[in-house]
Amino acid sequence: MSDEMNDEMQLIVDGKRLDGRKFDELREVKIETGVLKRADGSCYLEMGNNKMIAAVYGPREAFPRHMQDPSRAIIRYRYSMAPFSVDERKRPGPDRRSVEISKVSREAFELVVMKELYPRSGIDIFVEVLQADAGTRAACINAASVALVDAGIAMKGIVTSVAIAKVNGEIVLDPFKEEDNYGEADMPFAFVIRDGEIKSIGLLQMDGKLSYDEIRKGLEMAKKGAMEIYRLQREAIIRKYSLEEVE
Amino acid sequence: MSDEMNDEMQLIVDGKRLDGRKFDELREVKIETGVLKRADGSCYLEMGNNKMIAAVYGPREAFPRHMQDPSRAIIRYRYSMAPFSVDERKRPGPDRRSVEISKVSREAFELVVMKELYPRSGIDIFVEVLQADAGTRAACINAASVALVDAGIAMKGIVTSVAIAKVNGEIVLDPFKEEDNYGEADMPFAFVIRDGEIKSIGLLQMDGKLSYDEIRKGLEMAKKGAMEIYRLQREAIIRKYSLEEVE
Amino acid sequence: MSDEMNDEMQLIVDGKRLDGRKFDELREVKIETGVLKRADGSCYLEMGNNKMIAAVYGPREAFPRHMQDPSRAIIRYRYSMAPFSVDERKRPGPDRRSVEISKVSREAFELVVMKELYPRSGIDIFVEVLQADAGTRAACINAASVALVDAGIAMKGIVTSVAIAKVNGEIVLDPFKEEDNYGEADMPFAFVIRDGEIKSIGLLQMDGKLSYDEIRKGLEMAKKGAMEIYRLQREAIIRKYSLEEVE
Amino acid sequence: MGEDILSDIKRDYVLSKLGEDERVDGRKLDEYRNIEIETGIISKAEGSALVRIGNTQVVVGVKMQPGEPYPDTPDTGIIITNAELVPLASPTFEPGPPDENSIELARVVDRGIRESEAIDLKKLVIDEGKVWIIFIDIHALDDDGNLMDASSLGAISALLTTTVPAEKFDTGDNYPLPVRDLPVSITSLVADGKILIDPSRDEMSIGHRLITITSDQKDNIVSIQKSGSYHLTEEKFYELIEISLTKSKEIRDMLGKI
Amino acid sequence: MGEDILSDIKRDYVLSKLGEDERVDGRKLDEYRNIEIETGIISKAEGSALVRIGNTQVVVGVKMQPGEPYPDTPDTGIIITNAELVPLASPTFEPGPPDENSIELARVVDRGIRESEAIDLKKLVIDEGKVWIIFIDIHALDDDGNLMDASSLGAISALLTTTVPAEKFDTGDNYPLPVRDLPVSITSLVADGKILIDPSRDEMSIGHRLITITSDQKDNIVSIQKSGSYHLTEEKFYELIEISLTKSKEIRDMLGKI
Amino acid sequence: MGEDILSDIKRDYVLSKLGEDERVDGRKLDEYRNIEIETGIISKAEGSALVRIGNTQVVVGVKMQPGEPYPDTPDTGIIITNAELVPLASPTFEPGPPDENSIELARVVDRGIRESEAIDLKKLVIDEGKVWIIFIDIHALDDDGNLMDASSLGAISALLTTTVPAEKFDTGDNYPLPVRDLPVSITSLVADGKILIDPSRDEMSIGHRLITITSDQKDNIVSIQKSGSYHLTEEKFYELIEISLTKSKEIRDMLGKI
Repeated sequence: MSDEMNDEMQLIVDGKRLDGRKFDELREVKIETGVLKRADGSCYLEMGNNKMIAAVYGPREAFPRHMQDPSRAIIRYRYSMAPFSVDERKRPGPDRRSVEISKVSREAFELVVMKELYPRSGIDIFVEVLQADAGTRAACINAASVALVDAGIAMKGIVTSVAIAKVNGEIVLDPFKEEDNYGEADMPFAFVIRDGEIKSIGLLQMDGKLSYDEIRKGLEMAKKGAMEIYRLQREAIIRKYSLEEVE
Repeated sequence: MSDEMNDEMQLIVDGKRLDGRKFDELREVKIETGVLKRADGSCYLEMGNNKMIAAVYGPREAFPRHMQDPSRAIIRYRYSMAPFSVDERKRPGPDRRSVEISKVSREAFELVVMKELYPRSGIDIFVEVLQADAGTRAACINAASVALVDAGIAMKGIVTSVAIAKVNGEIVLDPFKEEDNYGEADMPFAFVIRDGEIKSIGLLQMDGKLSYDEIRKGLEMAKKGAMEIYRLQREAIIRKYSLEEVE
Repeated sequence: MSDEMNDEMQLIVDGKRLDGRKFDELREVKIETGVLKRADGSCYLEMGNNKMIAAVYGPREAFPRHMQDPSRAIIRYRYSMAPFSVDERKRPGPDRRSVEISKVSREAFELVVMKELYPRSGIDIFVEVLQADAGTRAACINAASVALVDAGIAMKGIVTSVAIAKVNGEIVLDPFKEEDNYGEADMPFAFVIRDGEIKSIGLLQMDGKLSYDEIRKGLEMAKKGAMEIYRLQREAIIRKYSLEEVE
Repeated sequence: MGEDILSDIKRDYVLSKLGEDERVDGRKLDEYRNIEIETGIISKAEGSALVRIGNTQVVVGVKMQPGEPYPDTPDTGIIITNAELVPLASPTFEPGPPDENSIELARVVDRGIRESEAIDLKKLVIDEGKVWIIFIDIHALDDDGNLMDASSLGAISALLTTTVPAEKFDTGDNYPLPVRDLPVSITSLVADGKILIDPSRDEMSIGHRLITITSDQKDNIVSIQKSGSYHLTEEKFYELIEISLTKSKEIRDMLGKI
Repeated sequence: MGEDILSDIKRDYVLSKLGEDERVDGRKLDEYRNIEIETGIISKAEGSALVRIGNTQVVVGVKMQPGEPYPDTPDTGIIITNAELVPLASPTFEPGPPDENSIELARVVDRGIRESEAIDLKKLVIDEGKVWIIFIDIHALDDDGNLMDASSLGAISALLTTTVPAEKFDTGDNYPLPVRDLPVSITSLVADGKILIDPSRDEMSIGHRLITITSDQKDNIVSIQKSGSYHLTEEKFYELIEISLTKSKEIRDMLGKI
Repeated sequence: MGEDILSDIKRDYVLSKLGEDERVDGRKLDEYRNIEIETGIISKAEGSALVRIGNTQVVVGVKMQPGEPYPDTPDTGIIITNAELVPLASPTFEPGPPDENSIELARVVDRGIRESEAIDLKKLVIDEGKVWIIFIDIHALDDDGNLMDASSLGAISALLTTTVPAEKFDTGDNYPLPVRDLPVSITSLVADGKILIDPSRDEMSIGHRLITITSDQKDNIVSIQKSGSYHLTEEKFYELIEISLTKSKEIRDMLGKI
């Protein structure tokens, strides 16, 4: 995030974004549930050019033993980028950025997973970014939410995530790579959604420069965007269960 | 292994190899048993310019505890090259190659060690390459076999290893450095030998280019070579025990 | 330590050292006890341009469990340099030098801490070098001694440390950076002091070139210096307890 | 065991006081602890500061050296921010490589400096292919709560007193590092419908429910980090921004006097 | 515990079927599962492929960048093959640095590509002291058995669709990576005197008793790896080579259509 | 368990003999075990030596390669000393990165070589910005006590037989590495008011109470390392220096014959 090059980088042309979207328009989102056999739950998700797969294992015995909590499940969340997912090959293994993303994402899921139902156990959420195009932490969270449902983990709500950005002075929803690189601010949200309504903010980060009013505007836009994604998450889940003729 | 330079590299001259050997001739092998005091069993082995020492510790309590198997011994095998063993100084510590060699070598020894006699225990085989000149994995296995006998570990057979190579279109036994570097193929074998006879192949790898017929020819040559090495292994063991006036 | 540049580097001028000290004169030492809230004991110490903070935690449950000793406390000692403590930024984390210093320092403290009073427990001594100017291992030990007293750990004595050096052929006490870099020898001592008297040498290292006689002279000088530091350690402890109106 | 019971009692006490809008150390909900800043304490460093917030203590050192720019930004200097939660500072910190908490700490401090554009990285080019690298090393000494703000304050204070060591590297005369903004982080604990600014360690017993909001001198928000697993409502969020903007101005005044 | 009993039952079932020359999924002993190959799925990569063998799924991405050659081979490009058995793909994979299984996987795939001379490394020289480095990254997604063949197939498929990114690095026009051979790995499970080609995860319950034989389009064997602790007889070995040569031809035909 | 009892018995036995100024292997208190030195055993190394002190065995290999000098000492070569306590050598050594014992071993050996100025590092400059790096790699084979002296002896013996591989790196003709001093380490066990020179593993059962004193051929002490947690008195210290100076001369004579 840097606004050093704002003046030179024209990201809004004739009131439209470079990829033709309106300011409050999401990229195309594709969600498919149950794509992996070994995992207890899984989800493949595309969000624009982002491609990610989430897998959920658990509840299973937490290991090593001394990590077990006798009163609730331990949740692990691992955000990981494939070496080929970005322009410049990324060295395998976690870097500082992915450690931070994993931490704040895990904190969001700890709000909804009914951990006390699974004492001594571990619930592991692994998300692999196969292709990255800005907004990967949000897209991974959205995939992980669906994978958790697919795994049958009891939850008090669903987590849905989307970012807003400031680009050429305008607040826009769900920035793509160029907007992220040359925009003036980036603010990812994850919301806890229950009974079809946003109950709270579970994840919130920001970097760049935003005024108080821009933040308000951004949050409203993000809520709207999250509800759209929530509907797609729901559809993906229902689609799988109808295919399986469960309901 | 690469045959890019075959045309240029003359490795067979007048039907003889560069070091004067015949195609099916081993390098000189020297084996000495019980060369270390601390180890439960040990062996120093030379095979041409290769020099290696093997030590066996065990059966002893496996550590850490959670690694113990209540019904059998855990075998560890560590192939390791001294930093000064090769032309270009090797950084200390295991690299990917030595991890792979350790794995396939361990798998061979698991076939003969009577693990079920030593529940909860660990049998550790450590082999240090002091000087390397092609065929180190085979030479290490041969040394480790003798060290296991020296340690008094119950075994259903002995493991004996040798490689064959293709060099200037010819199949040769026990390639040395130049043949390994500029030859067309390398195929290390380890055989399980019981009652003086080869019972099975315990380790088998190959890289390069070999036809089906060349592989057959190579395997026959390797079996012959292995039997020769086996006799030397046996002699070394007997020599030590006669010196100790055990028999 | 290197005497390659002795001839060129004039470190003694008119019988005085570059910083104006006499040969057997310590740098200024400042000691303050109880400077940290979280630690069970702590000490801030300056010795010339050296600045260090020591913290003691314990006796507390040793972790991991299998490290516990049922009959006595386990002592850990961690000497650590802040990245900004030296001219060239130091990479964070322990290097070989600090591992060695931590080892020999720990061995000195194991002589005085009454470990058998604290079975199964751990006593952790952490010292951070905030600014380094030669003699950091000695200064850290001096700070750690005071922090141990501040933590109320039972001890059979106190450890007090100082180095001597050979500089332009002269034996000097408590060398500073230039004397350490360009001197001919460096010899750090840590003494065990009980009932106001030096009982033994607890830590001893040397590198450079010293004759037998120079070593004798250095040891005498070091003992004198250590007793001076010991008095300052004592004063710092008394000062704190009088402030606290304990006595 | 004993530890847990103590922690429960502490938690109950903090919460019961909080029920009456009081804090265990007598502060008002929006009252910051006393702040002390000492600069220039490490003469080996190009810039340094010791910050105390109540009993919390952090040293930040700035070192600079010439190096190669990143290939994709050849004409900008480099900031590398690193935090060491050394085991000296808390019974819960262990020796070893940085864990997620120290990584988060370093990254949030870094974003405050970077996004406020406090340092003009374009001015840190020495030559073609050669720029200044600024290492900001955060060294926690005593964690009595809110290491985050102490670290941010330490970082900008150290930068404010940094001298570019040009002479040492034969690139001209030394000069003060130009700092053109003063980002200030305000961390709050959000619990029980209340906002506790600058939470102390004791107050953290009611849960790691933090948010850090960093603003620049033009009242832009330059960085936000929600840290911890808790539900944040929209209303609280807006309230937090307002409080943070107000408080940061007071602290920025202190920085102006360095 | 429960896990073990289930595994015993599964093992007995696989073995009892095997006694009648049948496999639990209805396949014949020498029958491969259904193979699907999708290429070009990662536009950020220079080449990529998703390979499915039954339920086993692997993604392979190829990235290229200029770099220095190894000192002893100044006139040849470099292939670096890496495999990540990410914990997503199996309940038994743990996060962390590569273990012996992922190292073996990467090295066997690497040898297949390298020894078949599928890529002419001499053609990857850019300038004196500057060659192309090809990173082949194998990313396991779902391990339902035989990751080895899926990875090998993914690697050659990704290479077949790789564009050398010369423009990105200002070294001329982009061009397709020349691939001059099609190495194919065939992995079999050897147990109870039988050879089970392309073993599934369920079949692995009778033991890790594998052999991978890779051949080129001229029927040369270019790589063999016996993996697992079991006695291999000479007769079985020869039988395995014959089966592998036959099967690899069928699969190579699929590659020809990419 | 059994291990501990055995160790207690051994300890008591060593101590009871010591009470009568005797050692368990029949040596006198100031008697060194038999020393054997074989040089040139590793032809791949520029220099090498196998040293046996009784049953203790260490191999030291010296490798040399051109490299960049340290920025602060542009006109001096580099010595890097590394010790591997490989698990082959003792039941208590575990695979893994160097621990504090192997680090101490390497550093003490290094200081003996370095401080005696046995190698004139100024003579190891090849060109501006290019110097010889000497890698001294210590490889313990069998630890029957006093690895320290065996390693020091191995290092100087290997250096004495080192050929600078100038031809291999196209920097002129090969030549013997000039060695201008012969540092010798003497390690003693200090216990029960006695000094046991060259302690064996059995004797170590009475405690890790060691001191290593290294001297050069002009009777300068060049390195001292007290290792282990024990009280050292002044008198013993002086006695140790005297013994070490005497013993080192005998051993240095052996080195002269290499």
